[in-house]
Amino acid sequence: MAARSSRRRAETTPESPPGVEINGEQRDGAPSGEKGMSGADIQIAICGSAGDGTIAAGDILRNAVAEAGYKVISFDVYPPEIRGFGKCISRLRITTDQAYSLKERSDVLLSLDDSHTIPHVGEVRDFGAVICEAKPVGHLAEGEHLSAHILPGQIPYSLPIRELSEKATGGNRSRNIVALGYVAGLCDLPKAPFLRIIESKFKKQGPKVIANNAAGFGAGYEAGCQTFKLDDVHFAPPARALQPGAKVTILNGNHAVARGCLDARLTTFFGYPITPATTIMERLATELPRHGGRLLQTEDEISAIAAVIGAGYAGSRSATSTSGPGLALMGEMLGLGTIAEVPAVVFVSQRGGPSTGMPTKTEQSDLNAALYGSHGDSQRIVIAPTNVEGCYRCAGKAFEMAERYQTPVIVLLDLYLSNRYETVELSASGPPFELDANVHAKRLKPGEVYQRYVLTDDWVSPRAIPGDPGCMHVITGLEHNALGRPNDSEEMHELMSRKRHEKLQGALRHPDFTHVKRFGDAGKVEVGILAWGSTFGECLEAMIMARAEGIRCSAMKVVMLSPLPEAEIRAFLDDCGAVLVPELNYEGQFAQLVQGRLARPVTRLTRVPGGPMPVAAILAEIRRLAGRC
Amino acid sequence: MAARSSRRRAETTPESPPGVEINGEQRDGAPSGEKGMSGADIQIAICGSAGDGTIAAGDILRNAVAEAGYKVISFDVYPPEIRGFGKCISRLRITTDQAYSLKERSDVLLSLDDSHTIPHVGEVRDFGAVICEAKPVGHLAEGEHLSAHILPGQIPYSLPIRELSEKATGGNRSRNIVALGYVAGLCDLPKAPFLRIIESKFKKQGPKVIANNAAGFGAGYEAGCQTFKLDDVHFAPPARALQPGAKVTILNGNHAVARGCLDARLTTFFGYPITPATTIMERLATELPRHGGRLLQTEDEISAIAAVIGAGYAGSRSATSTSGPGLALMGEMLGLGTIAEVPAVVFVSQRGGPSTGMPTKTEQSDLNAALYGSHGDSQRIVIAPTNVEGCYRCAGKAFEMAERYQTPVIVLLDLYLSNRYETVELSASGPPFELDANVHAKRLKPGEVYQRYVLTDDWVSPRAIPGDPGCMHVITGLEHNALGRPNDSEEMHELMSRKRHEKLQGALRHPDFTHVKRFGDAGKVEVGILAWGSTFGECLEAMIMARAEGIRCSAMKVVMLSPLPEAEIRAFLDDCGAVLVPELNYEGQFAQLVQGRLARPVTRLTRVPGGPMPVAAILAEIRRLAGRC
Amino acid sequence: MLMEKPVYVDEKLREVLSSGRLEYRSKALPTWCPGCGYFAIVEGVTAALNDMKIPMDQAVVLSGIGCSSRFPFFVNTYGFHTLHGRVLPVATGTKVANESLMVIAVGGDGDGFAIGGGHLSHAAKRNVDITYLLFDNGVYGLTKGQTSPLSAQGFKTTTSPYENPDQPLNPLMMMLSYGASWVGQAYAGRPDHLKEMIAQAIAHRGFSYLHILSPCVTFDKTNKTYVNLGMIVRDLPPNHDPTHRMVAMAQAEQADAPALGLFYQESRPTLGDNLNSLIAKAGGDASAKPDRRKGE
Amino acid sequence: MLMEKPVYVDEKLREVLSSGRLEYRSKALPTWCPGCGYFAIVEGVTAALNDMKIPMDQAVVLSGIGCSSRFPFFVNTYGFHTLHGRVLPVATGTKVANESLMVIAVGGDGDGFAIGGGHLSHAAKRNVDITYLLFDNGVYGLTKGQTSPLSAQGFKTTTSPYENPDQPLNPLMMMLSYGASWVGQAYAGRPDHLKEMIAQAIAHRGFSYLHILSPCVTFDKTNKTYVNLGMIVRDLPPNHDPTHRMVAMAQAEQADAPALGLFYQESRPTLGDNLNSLIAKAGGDASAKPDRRKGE
Ligand SMILES: Cc1ncc(C[n+]2csc(CCOP(=O)(O)OP(=O)(O)O)c2C)c(N)n1
Ligand SMILES: Cc1ncc(C[n+]2csc(CCOP(=O)(O)OP(=O)(O)O)c2C)c(N)n1
Ligand code: SF4
Ligand code: SF4
Ligand SMILES: [Mg+2]
Ligand SMILES: [Mg+2]
Repeated sequence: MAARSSRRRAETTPESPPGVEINGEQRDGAPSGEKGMSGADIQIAICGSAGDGTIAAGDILRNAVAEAGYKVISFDVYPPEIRGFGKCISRLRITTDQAYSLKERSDVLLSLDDSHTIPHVGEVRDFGAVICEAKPVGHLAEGEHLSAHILPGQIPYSLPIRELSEKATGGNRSRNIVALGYVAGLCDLPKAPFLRIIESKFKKQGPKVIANNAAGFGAGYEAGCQTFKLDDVHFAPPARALQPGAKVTILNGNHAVARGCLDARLTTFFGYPITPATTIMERLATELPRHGGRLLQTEDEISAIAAVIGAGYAGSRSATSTSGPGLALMGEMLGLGTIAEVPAVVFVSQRGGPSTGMPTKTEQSDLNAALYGSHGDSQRIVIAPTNVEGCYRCAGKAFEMAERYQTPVIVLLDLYLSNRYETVELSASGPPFELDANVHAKRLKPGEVYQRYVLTDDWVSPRAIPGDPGCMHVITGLEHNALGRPNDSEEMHELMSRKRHEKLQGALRHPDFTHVKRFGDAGKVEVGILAWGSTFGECLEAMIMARAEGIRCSAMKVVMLSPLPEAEIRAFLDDCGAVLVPELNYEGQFAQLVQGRLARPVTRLTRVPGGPMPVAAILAEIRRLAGRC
Repeated sequence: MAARSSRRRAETTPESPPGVEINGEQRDGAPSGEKGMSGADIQIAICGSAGDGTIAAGDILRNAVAEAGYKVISFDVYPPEIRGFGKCISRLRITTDQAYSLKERSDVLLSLDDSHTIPHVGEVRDFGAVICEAKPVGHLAEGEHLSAHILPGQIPYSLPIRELSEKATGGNRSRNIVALGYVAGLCDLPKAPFLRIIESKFKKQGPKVIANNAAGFGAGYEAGCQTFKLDDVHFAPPARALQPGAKVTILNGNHAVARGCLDARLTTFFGYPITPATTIMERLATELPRHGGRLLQTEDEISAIAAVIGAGYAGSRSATSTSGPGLALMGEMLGLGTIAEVPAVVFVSQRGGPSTGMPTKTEQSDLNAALYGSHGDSQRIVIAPTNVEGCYRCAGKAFEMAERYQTPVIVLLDLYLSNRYETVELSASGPPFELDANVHAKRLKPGEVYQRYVLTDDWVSPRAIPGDPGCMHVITGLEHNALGRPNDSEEMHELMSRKRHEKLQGALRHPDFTHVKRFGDAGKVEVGILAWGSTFGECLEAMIMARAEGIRCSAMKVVMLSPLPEAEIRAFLDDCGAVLVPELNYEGQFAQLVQGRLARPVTRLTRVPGGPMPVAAILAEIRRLAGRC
Repeated sequence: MLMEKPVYVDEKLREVLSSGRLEYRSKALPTWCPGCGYFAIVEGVTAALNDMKIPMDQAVVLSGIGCSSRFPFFVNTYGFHTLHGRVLPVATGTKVANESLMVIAVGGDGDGFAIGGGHLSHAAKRNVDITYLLFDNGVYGLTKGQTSPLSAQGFKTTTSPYENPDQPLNPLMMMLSYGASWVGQAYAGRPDHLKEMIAQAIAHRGFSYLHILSPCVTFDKTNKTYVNLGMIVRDLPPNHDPTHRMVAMAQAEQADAPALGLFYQESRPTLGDNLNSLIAKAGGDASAKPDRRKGE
Repeated sequence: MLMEKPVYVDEKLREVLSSGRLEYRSKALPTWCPGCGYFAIVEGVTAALNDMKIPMDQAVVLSGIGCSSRFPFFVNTYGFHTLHGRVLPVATGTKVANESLMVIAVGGDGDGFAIGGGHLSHAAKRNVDITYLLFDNGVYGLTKGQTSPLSAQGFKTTTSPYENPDQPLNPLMMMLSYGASWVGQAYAGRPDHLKEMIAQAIAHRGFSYLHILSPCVTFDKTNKTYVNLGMIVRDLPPNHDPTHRMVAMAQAEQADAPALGLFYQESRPTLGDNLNSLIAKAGGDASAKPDRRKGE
């Protein structure tokens, strides 16, 4: 079943010990922000039902190639039902240099269940490989076998998977492993990393299961090696060696968030399950107590954010995670955090909306709710990573910002980023986060009264917490004066509204954080792409293609969404003949934000497919805007 | 106490029977949209504590002058505490033609408590009248008597209020009435309407109380008549007679909403108390059962909107009322209404935010929450009346729209509009609302399956409700197909997202509704004012003043905020040299919306004083934009 | 009652086909895992509706979110799959809007006692005339196996991997303390009794709360399994007097030996009765419904 | 207990001034109406804190929104005036963050049993080690007199102008059914007993629920008045055994003759204990608190 295998996977993902630094702020940190796709670049898709071990095969493949030194980006698609025989697809793009997104076309498609796979044959490129069972059980009507659906130009490989499995292991429970071995052999991948991963993955099930799976893998591998191979299915050897002391690990976005939290020394977590955010809490439920922290599953999302605010008030680094429906419920309490100036971190992994919507599909439609989902002038910080490493970074930085600016911080992910796996390089030095909570520790002079909201140069007031000697004060959701006493005079409300607004501007200069970043051509360009969140990977791919076609083009990612780095974006707009804003929602929420702030027109590219933005759609728009069509 | 006197007032406001039409769509309906302030225009402020009967005196004055045929706009300021001896001010502007807002300067200030009144002396204009007790009880230190604070140019009147009261009534409980009589006499107002209102107001307390108050009023009136009067305190006789059959009534915004609901045949109401929306529910708690309807106070706002959605699903015209904090809690359920396409009406009276904020102060800072306060692409209709008559109109029209476009509709008011009284003219013909719920009543052919979300030309699907024979179907917050069955395919989600978006566009042409309206100079102007909600009155006043100074100027009110009438606004922008957007919030939420949609710059004028936008501030900006300073 | 007498498949099939209750099943196939206790509940509800001859277009089945809450899609009545935790207030609105509808609310233990917990006492106290069927599998099914407020102490789940240290809530005591006017318990593994209880709950005028123990075969292999529940459920004592709240409380207190049957029942005015009497006091006409239909 | 012996004002004043408990009063003057029962509660809390010698900077008083919830402004401890209905989850977060703080949550009947009702059972069941003082005036005070879930049947308010047709909830039965580990009741008109109960509630290790009957002199002239309550409150029977839940339930059932005193008390691990034991199971170090203070 999807559920159980996903949990099992979570437990066995190899991980370095916490406290290890991830190298470089963003993998795309080169000055030009871009590199050629030299070396290997192959995408493998495995399709079947959860009962076929589809996701498990993808998981082994992902980990083995990472161990072998390749870079991976991968994303699994699950059925929406609990019941475990719906269609699963695991797609992996394996490269020498880290890629930014999956490719639209796969190079290899492995079928573990032809009926599920048939509709996907079209995604294999010309001269790509389509691999299926040579000897299906029972009689298949015409058209039910995959081979009948392979397109001209695609290369069919068929293999007696079941037979090999039975021969090697005495049963057919290892069909997925046999087939995986075949793919590995066909692609000339080294065998050893696979065997290591198989061993660790099946350790709990004992030596017999390990041996069986190893034998199955071996049988498949051999068959693969012996097959006549087309050149372009081969892998080049990994181009880059790891930094000394560095360690490569594979994480998905949610795991990276959990790791970021732990490395930033989260001490309390309160949450309520909801797809696709649940795995953040699940990971922390295991890990946080190991680090001496406390996690509580609350009765709902309102209590979760309320407890985070209560814990933040008491000086704890605290967070919660949720998706759109939970975020909608948190609006009122987040507003309290804003006015009472309490730090809080909320990880929101978006899914298809509105309402319950499409819980197992991705979307970027909760930006409005993140920015504006509380009543009143309730400014807060909103940041959105664009890749898995960014999830780690943003998670840790969110705590810094929440405490430094004394405000709720929302970190916006989406299902595509939460569940997408990428190789991440870890260095051996400490975590790149400031651990100082920046609370007030000054002793009061005799007779001095502590002023919680005293006005200062940067509009941030020194914060005392319960237990601090003599600093007793009351915080409140009512408008108040410097002491925290209710005060609704015109002057006080104008002043305190200003304080809450101004202090957040500091976040635009928050140190060691990439607020925005431009890639591609420098200076004047024909087309600029302005994007946020998980979709930025597809934008980069499209930009690279457009440049290859001779279009002057660059792309800017905006990680800091509130407060918005207006100056940087305006400068970018000044450089661009036209500006394209691709995002996964219907009305163009980010475009609306940018236009609203800058009063400058951008071109919206909005799609709600439930999956990633098609690179082709971005490219088509770039061409159109550059007048090349 | 503020509370009790406010309830008493509610009970005695004279009202015509339900089902009476209000004359003309908007009082500012003349083609030019503007009229000269010919005839009377006088503003009276009464200041004291709730214990002094301040609000009660204002209430009698308001009703009496309306009965005498004048137009009134008035707004009371209460203390934030429950405990009833804080400062109260009742301000009334009495005119021949309906005014758009209060004036910054009052013509007459009546003090019932000098310590409360002293800080307000400055608001009286030059040669305005300041009236106070001539013979205060006990010894007053220097500076404690109002007369010591009167400014040069203001005209002091002092009167032995207490003495007169004791003489006329044998006690001093009628001090407020005596003083009111004095004001009426001073201003040459007719006596009879006051006596009628006093009679009806004190009817419950028996003939003795009526007689006492009448005597007190008479004594004050006589004293007023005998006082030497400055010319400009006089009232001109009412300039306009009522239409035949029409009836003038005085309503505040919340009462007008309740009346609109009743006239639109609301059948169920679910709500939770919150300032300043509570009086809508309180009024309906009395009235709705009289009309055969059902009102339930729920356990919280989530249940209130949930029950409205449940009732709307069952075919009931249903509504709730709340303020910002409640709206923040309703976001998730409103999103369900959007995707399941269930009609629902939510009246939101805004107050100072964020969070609990300033519950007894006004603000326009919940626009963002109204537009965007749900996760996902959850479009809905948002409308905002600009005056009391508009409250009535929008309330009734909200039900039409909710049912016609099958969606939640938010009607945005604010404290200043909810609590502000205006004279409203009622005609004798029926209520101007469509009562047809527009539900599906077609019988299915044998074998035909009812498709709840079938696609149609206007994207609105015929709606069946439980109990309809044979039309069984399930509605859901999940993405679904035409039958309502869960379906999260790419095509279906793109299609249904489009359906939900497109059908709302129909609301931009909704019949008999003023979506936007332009006032002042036609054609090209130097400065245009674009505004929404209660602030529009101040904008009109400022526009009139600017035109009087020779600045070409016009003002557009936007009643329909979502979907936004972009074409009309763009055309207006085309005509304006500069566009000013005054609103009562810190960041300029409406300006952000307009810029976001049109990508055209506007000038923000944002203030959060907790009270109305100062006309002088708008005028100053107009002058600046017109280059006149 | 504990032992169902065995039936032969074709005999059963004939009975089912001729019973008419299949008309109450929608054409949608349940999305539940094979073996899930919920199949028995959909059986029970359709059978009860059929036995009671309730017209399908007069019935509304509403739910929250969860595996259990997929329920409305599988019955051929009007239905509303609402939000997680909000079925009771939505159902209240539906019933207030149209008293003549037969309203059933369904949901899971998380839906009802975690996020929806704030609505329980109010629906019960107001005596809204609806039937609430709570599917208690002691776990969050749809989100793949987290702890619920009714999870057993010591249960290991993805969110309590070391163990659930908390004692579960006692739903029956709670509903009794709220003043629910009908409180009963059934078990998905005893389908005939379940159907019987569903019918009784529907027949009761006022708020009926039926707690249904049901195994989640996918995420709970230790506590609420068929085997486990089969061993620990018992019948209420034969002399149980359902008119005494404290007697019912005492039975409910023994949460580790769940008793099946009707714990408590009382008759008092429903919310609908009360709202009608307010209309009468106000001098309004409760029956006056504006006709708001467009003619064809 | 019913009759307090009369005291002379200056004698009382001398006692108050020398007691030291004024230090626990903040400088802010309560905004309540003269005669409101809440004055007695602030007296009771400050006196109890003083008697128990609880350091002011180790105490946190949190509240929701309502007249009652203005409370934190009037005591000289750390305080948090949160949101309507949310005091319990916020207080839970504060306590989990720092076990060594003494945490008191206060709020009104609407705050606790209407909008906040969903949190009650969970705070009780988890046995969060905080004290919850519920001020029951049977009405919404701050919003000027609407019906609350604890309003008497028949009560006329601005939102039930014809009468409240609903029976009130029974808060004590509810808290007992949730598994609250300390449940008691007091009355603002009996200040000495009130103070005594507050002290006991604070001293209890685990979740203590103290229900405090208190008149709203402004919006309730009929039900919970001093006169009325003075006549109907009674003491728990002298032989009342607070270790038996069902005995406590039976006492709580008689809601129209409210009994004052300790209904029930049990000792079981607190949420803090449980979270610490999870850390132990996971091999973590519960005492390891990262020092996150900037040096001066
Ligand atoms: C506001 C919100 N929070 C969380 C979720 C995610 N969610 C869906 S179902 C569910 C719990 C299901 O458990 P239960 O109610 O016991 O039903 P079961 O699946 O066990 O039948 C959760 C947490 C949601 N849909 N909405
Ligand atoms: C979300 C939200 N809804 C409504 C309100 C308005 N409100 C403030 S206090 C209150 C009720 C007060 O009653 P109670 O809790 O009994 O306290 P009391 O004033 O009687 O002490 C309400 C409805 C609010 N502040 N926030
Ligand atoms: S996950 Fe559990 S509750 Fe859900 S359908 Fe499967 S067995 Fe039933
Ligand atoms: S309104 Fe009632 S509860 Fe509030 S302060 Fe006044 S008397 Fe007390
Ligand atoms: Mg469950
Ligand atoms: Mg109260």
